Amino acid sequence: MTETSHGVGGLTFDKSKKAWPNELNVLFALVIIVVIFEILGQLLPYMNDQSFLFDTKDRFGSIFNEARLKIIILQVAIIGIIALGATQVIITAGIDLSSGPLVAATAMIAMSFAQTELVNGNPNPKAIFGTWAMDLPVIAPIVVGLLFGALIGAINGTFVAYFRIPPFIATLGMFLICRGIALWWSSGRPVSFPTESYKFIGSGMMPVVWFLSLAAIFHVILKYTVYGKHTYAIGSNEEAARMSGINVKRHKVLVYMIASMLAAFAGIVLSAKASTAQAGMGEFYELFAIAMAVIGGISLTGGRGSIIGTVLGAMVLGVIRSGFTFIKLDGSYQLMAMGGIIIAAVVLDQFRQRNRV
Amino acid sequence: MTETSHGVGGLTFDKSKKAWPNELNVLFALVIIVVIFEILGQLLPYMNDQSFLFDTKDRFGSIFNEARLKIIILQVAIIGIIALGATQVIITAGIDLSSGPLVAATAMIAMSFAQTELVNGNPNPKAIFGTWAMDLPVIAPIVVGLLFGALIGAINGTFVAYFRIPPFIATLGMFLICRGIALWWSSGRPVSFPTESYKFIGSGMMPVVWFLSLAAIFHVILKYTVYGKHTYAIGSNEEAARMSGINVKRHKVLVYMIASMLAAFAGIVLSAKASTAQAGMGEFYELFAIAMAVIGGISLTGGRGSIIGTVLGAMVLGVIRSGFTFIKLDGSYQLMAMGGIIIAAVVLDQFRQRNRV
Amino acid sequence: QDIGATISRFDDNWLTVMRNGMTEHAASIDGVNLQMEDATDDLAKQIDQVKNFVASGVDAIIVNIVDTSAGAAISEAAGSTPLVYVNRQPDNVDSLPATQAFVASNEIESGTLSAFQVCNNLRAEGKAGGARGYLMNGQLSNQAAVQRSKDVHDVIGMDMCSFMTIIDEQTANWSRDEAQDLMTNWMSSGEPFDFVLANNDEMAIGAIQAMKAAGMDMADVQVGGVDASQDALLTMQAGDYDVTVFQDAFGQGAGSVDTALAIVAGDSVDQKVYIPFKLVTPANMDEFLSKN
Amino acid sequence: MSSDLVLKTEDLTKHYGGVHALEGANFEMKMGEHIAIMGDNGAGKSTFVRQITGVEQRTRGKVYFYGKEVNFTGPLDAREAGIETVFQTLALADDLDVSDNLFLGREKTKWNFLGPFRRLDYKAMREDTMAGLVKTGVKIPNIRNSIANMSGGQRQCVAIARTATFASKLTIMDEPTAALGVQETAQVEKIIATLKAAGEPLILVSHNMRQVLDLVDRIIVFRRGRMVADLKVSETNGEDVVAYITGAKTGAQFEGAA
Amino acid sequence: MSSDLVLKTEDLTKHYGGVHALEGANFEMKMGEHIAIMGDNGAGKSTFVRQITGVEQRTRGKVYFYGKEVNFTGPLDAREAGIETVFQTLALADDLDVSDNLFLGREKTKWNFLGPFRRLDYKAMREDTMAGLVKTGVKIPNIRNSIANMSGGQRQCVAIARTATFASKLTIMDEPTAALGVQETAQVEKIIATLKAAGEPLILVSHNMRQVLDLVDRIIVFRRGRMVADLKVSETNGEDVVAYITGAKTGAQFEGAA
Ligand SMILES: Nc1ncnc2c1ncn2[C@@H]1O[C@H](COP(=O)(O)OP(=O)(O)OP(=O)(O)O)[C@@H](O)[C@H]1O
Ligand SMILES: Nc1ncnc2c1ncn2[C@@H]1O[C@H](COP(=O)(O)OP(=O)(O)OP(=O)(O)O)[C@@H](O)[C@H]1O
Ligand SMILES: [Mg+2]
Ligand SMILES: [Mg+2]
Repeated sequence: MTETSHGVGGLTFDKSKKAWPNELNVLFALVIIVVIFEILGQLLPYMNDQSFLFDTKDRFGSIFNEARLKIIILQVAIIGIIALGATQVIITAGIDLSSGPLVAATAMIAMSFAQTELVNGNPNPKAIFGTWAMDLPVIAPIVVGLLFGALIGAINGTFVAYFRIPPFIATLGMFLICRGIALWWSSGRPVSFPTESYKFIGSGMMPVVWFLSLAAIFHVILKYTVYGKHTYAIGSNEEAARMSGINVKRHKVLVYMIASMLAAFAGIVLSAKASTAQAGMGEFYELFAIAMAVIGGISLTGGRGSIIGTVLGAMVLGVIRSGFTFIKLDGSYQLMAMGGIIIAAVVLDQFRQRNRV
Repeated sequence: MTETSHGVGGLTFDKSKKAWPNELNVLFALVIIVVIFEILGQLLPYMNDQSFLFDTKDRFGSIFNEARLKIIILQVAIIGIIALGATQVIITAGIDLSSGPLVAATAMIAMSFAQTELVNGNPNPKAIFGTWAMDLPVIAPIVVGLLFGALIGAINGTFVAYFRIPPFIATLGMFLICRGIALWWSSGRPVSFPTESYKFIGSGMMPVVWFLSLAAIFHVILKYTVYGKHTYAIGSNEEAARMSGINVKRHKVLVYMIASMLAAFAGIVLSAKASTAQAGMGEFYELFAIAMAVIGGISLTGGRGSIIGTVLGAMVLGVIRSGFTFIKLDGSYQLMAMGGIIIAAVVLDQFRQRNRV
Repeated sequence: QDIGATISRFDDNWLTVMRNGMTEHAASIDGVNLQMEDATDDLAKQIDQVKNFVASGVDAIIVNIVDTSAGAAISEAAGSTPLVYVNRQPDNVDSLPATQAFVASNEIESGTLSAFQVCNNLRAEGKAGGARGYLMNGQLSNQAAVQRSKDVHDVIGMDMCSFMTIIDEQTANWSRDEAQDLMTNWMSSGEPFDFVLANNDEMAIGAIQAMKAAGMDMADVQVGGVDASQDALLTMQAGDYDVTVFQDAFGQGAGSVDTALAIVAGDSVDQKVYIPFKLVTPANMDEFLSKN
Repeated sequence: MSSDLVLKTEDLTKHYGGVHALEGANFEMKMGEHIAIMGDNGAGKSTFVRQITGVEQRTRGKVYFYGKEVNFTGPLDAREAGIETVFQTLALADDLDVSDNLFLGREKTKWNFLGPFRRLDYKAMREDTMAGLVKTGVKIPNIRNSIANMSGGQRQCVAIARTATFASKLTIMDEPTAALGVQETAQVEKIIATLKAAGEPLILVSHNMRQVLDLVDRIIVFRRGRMVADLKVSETNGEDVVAYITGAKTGAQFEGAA
Repeated sequence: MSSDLVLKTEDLTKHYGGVHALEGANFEMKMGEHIAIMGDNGAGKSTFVRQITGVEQRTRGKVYFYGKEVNFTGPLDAREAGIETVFQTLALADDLDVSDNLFLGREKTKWNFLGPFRRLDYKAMREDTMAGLVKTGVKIPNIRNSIANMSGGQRQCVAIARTATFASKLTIMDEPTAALGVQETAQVEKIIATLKAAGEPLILVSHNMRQVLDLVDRIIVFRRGRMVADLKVSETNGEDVVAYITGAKTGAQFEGAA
């Protein structure tokens, strides 16, 4: 870079003092939390010097405890997919509460088109459609699920953009509607027994593959495309974006559609992973998706945030969960400790970036 | 008012065209919803021309169906108390997610100090403390509960104001912590059998009395005191408030404390009403409290909103719930319809106030 | 030995009793370390919890499954680590590997027992000519709730009880306080009714509180629920509550720990242990007063 | 209507609730003309600009642009019709950097077949940004800094550079030099003079008498929401204009207006 | 240190990351003096103001106020010490109305024993607001309208009225007349003249040469974050000052500064 590419003179500008990217703080918090668990593993008397991340017992023939590394990210991958959409919505200064119930509704609907004909050699006992919907190619449930997500997202977006309903209310309404749909579909009974090809979508580390590839795609889109730039502009100053000639309404609809399609996809992966779909799935997912984004440094007033931050935010939650199981913390304490650590992670972040009081 | 009290000349100002207060729109939405239920009562074949609000069957010797009027507001009174606090927090551009779990935690704690000595003539089987904590005067559990609320609120406020943690995260952390406390207290076992004087706090229409008196008090406080003015100023432009010499941090702590004390009080009333305290109480209360405020016309970006609006927002939710039971709507449809109506109520509101596109 | 347990939700009353049964029993055995996780009714979370246990290298896992149709996914997640299902019967019960077992009850019994007893009581009161009432559902997404409500409809579908009609059924989400409001809403329509059936005790108690607040005489209404919680039994003792159903929570919890330890030790165990429900009425309630 | 009019308004009126911010403005602007709008604070100047550019919907009245009646539903419409505006509020996105703001809404892109996901050409935009800023004479040490961190004058220069960078059929500037320093003001006045030379029409809202008398052909004065004077610069002077602004005088054709 | 100094800074410096917005400013102000600060956009004038008023924490340097070293942790401290400031960003709460903004942070109240819940005296505040606005000469048709709906000049006048209404030991105005009309500017200049007559010290940041030469005693020029000149108005003129601003000249005592 030449000097001129940075500015047009005036004050002294010391390029060596680069702004410290927000994401580094989150990474830093993540490392600290891991270290704390490692130390606890050594210190706590009943832990017998176990290691959190390393394969000290030689169970995997590797330096790392591979099972742990996998589960850390696997358990946040599905909510993480939702968080990718939440990130985009929040950057526009919106919020999407409907994603949790949308996961459930999509899971129910998609699963109904992913039914296998025979279960242990007997006819499928749960199919909610006739035999025509049995053993369909795996693309069918995916397409149906994503279309459903797109529809819900389009409705959310239309209410927010064209009817100017506060996103909190529009998506809270949709939250209830989607929960209702999930309960009404098959009258609250779970839908199970998908085809093998459908199961594959959520099997093993597939959720992680989906999460990370989608994260990479949306990272590029937000940073390097017009879509991304307009998303940030709208969240930064909607009126200015409008005055600058951005079609704010249409853009918002697009953002909400993408977010809902991501949530719908999360529903598909989730039901494939669990091999069943039930109406109660996805409870609180919307909150945790938002939490991932916020831990990752997003601002709920819009205009700021990044996919990398959100991925790191997801990792923080994943490490916390695994860590608690590791140190054998009892469930009711887990909640308290989780709450404390989430706050602490962000406190850490704040301390590192206070340049202006 | 004289002309000069309105302005210092310049343009023509037509005083007859008063700004239409936001709250009127909400009232309007409320009336429409009531009318719809009345009409449905006449139209739906299985309803046998029942009236939603009027005493057509002459059961109360009154023009209104008094039982219905009472339950409409009774069932939202407790969440309404929380919503009064949520309103104040949201006016400062904050959000408080911890109120639902705080209700549960406070209920458990307060109830432990409200135990009666004898149940059906036998010793109380659930008391978690010894006999010293039996048959205490009713002020004891109230004070303990409110102090607990004040503590949680002070922590929330400190994190938000002094550590500059986004309110969403600070209170989400507190959400988990309070849920944890509720589960940990008495190891998750319900605490029941309060004294008669404690029960009285939540008996009959008492919750409504609390709700409306607190609403009146906070209406006055927000409109006519320095506290209220600073609350609006901070939400409107925090930087400006700071530059104008408002002690923004201290004020925020106060706001969060008041909000949490209101939630704690809601927990006390709830446990008195149900004569039991359980760890699962108050689920989703925070969301519905926020929804009441938002239906009442508050803006989540701060600076705007009113207690009257929130009370009307609460009434909208109360009418919807009663209305659904009235027309015997099935559970899964109820959720969908509730979602639809919440959105519709706000759409109506928007249509009536679009003066500037 | 380290045992990891995942419970569908910590804030459920009955499951809490079961959970405490597990904890106390485990504490009474030397060298057993029990670690409890809350699945918060989230199936995916539960599967991940099982995997987390495996990653931590526990010796056995106890699962109170969120969704009985996800047995296959849970069983697979456990791999070769011994696993015991407790309280709820997974759908893959017939194809469990040798390292897995279950100690559970058959949910179909509970709602049926309660509703049938209410039916009998109504007949005894001479209301066989026609009785009307309300049904309170638990959380609509919960399998036990769906099953218990279905049981009620099945009972009413029988010739013997077909005199009963449900005026309306709605959810009160397992909660006492919501049940109070729902009952009050129902009563505000002014329709006379003879019975209230609820998917659990908490909702039944809430309904009773609302009816008493409205000045109704509890002798005129038959109220049936499920769980036989302590609060319920004391309400029954006070003469307000008519029918509930007992399921040995404490015993199931303790039993699951024993079974898990037996599998770890390589002992031969019964892979399926069914625990029956028992009907509780004022006549026999004293037996149960101190049990749950 | 004669088509040598760039802009014409008939009875253009805007009320905000009871506030009559703009009353019956009849305005005409010929090809190539530079017109200044002056008036007290709160006289309705910016309101007039907002009605023309579709930022708000007028209470009543008509607007003709190049002879055709127009009803812009938003600023996007106005821009597409060829009106470039520097708003008094500047309309900048605080979290974005200088070049993002300069090209907001008409980014330079590559791979356009990707629709909304087409790629931004950051390099080209940064280079053009430099060029645009040099024109306004402003100094900005680091154009990658977000606009929120810019000084008042720097912000204003970014908004001006944005307008000056794109060709238009009509340029509107609402107090463009209010926050500018001596040198920067001179530069912006040079930009305006260049527009004049190129025959591009311009509406300039300004409180700076010297500037107005130097730069434009005609001065329109607003008072209390009404047009009260329409003066040729060649036939007026500072005191005269001030007399109209303060209300000591009212233009002949506007008698009874205010 | 001699106590006839109102304000003194030593090596006052502020860096924003790599941007050196203010470098080693040594500033002195005597009792009753009116001082103007001039300089290009982005020269660091507002940054200087923000350091003095505690809005930001300085990178290094010292500030003395009436002879005592001060370390304001926020604008509240500065105000309590007696510094009244009109910031360039105005610092107004958009959703509140005019009189709320005027009295923001020091409301007139009744029943003060109620602490934070003491009652607002709306009536008294509205009356004083009227009086304050009249001083600035601005016209506002309805003072109960929220500030968001005010024109640029009206907003600025509210901010000025706020400062002018309260007595202070030092008044700082950062480009107070930038958005004001001819009449309103004259009024504000009158307010400043009144302060001068009363012996109250003032720092005026402005780009308006005529105004500065008319009103103040001394002119400080900033360039590229540094003080480059300290001129007595009686010994200088417009061209001279511009020469310092543009860098054609640098004050003797500041050689090598920029
Ligand atoms: N928070 C910040 N972060 C980074 N740079 C900043 C920040 N605040 C100000 N600056 C930079 O510091 C320099 C000085 O800004 P300042 O606001 O003091 O200028 P000024 O002299 O008041 O200009 P103007 O006349 O335009 O108001 C500018 O280049 C500006 O971009
Ligand atoms: N949205 C609104 N609601 C109510 N009143 C408004 C609104 N917008 C502007 N006004 C009022 O309309 C009048 C005209 O405002 P306008 O912004 O057009 O003034 P202006 O001539 O541009 O003044 P300035 O020179 O200060 O920029 C002002 O009195 C202002 O208070
Ligand atoms: Mg203007
Ligand atoms: Mg400045």
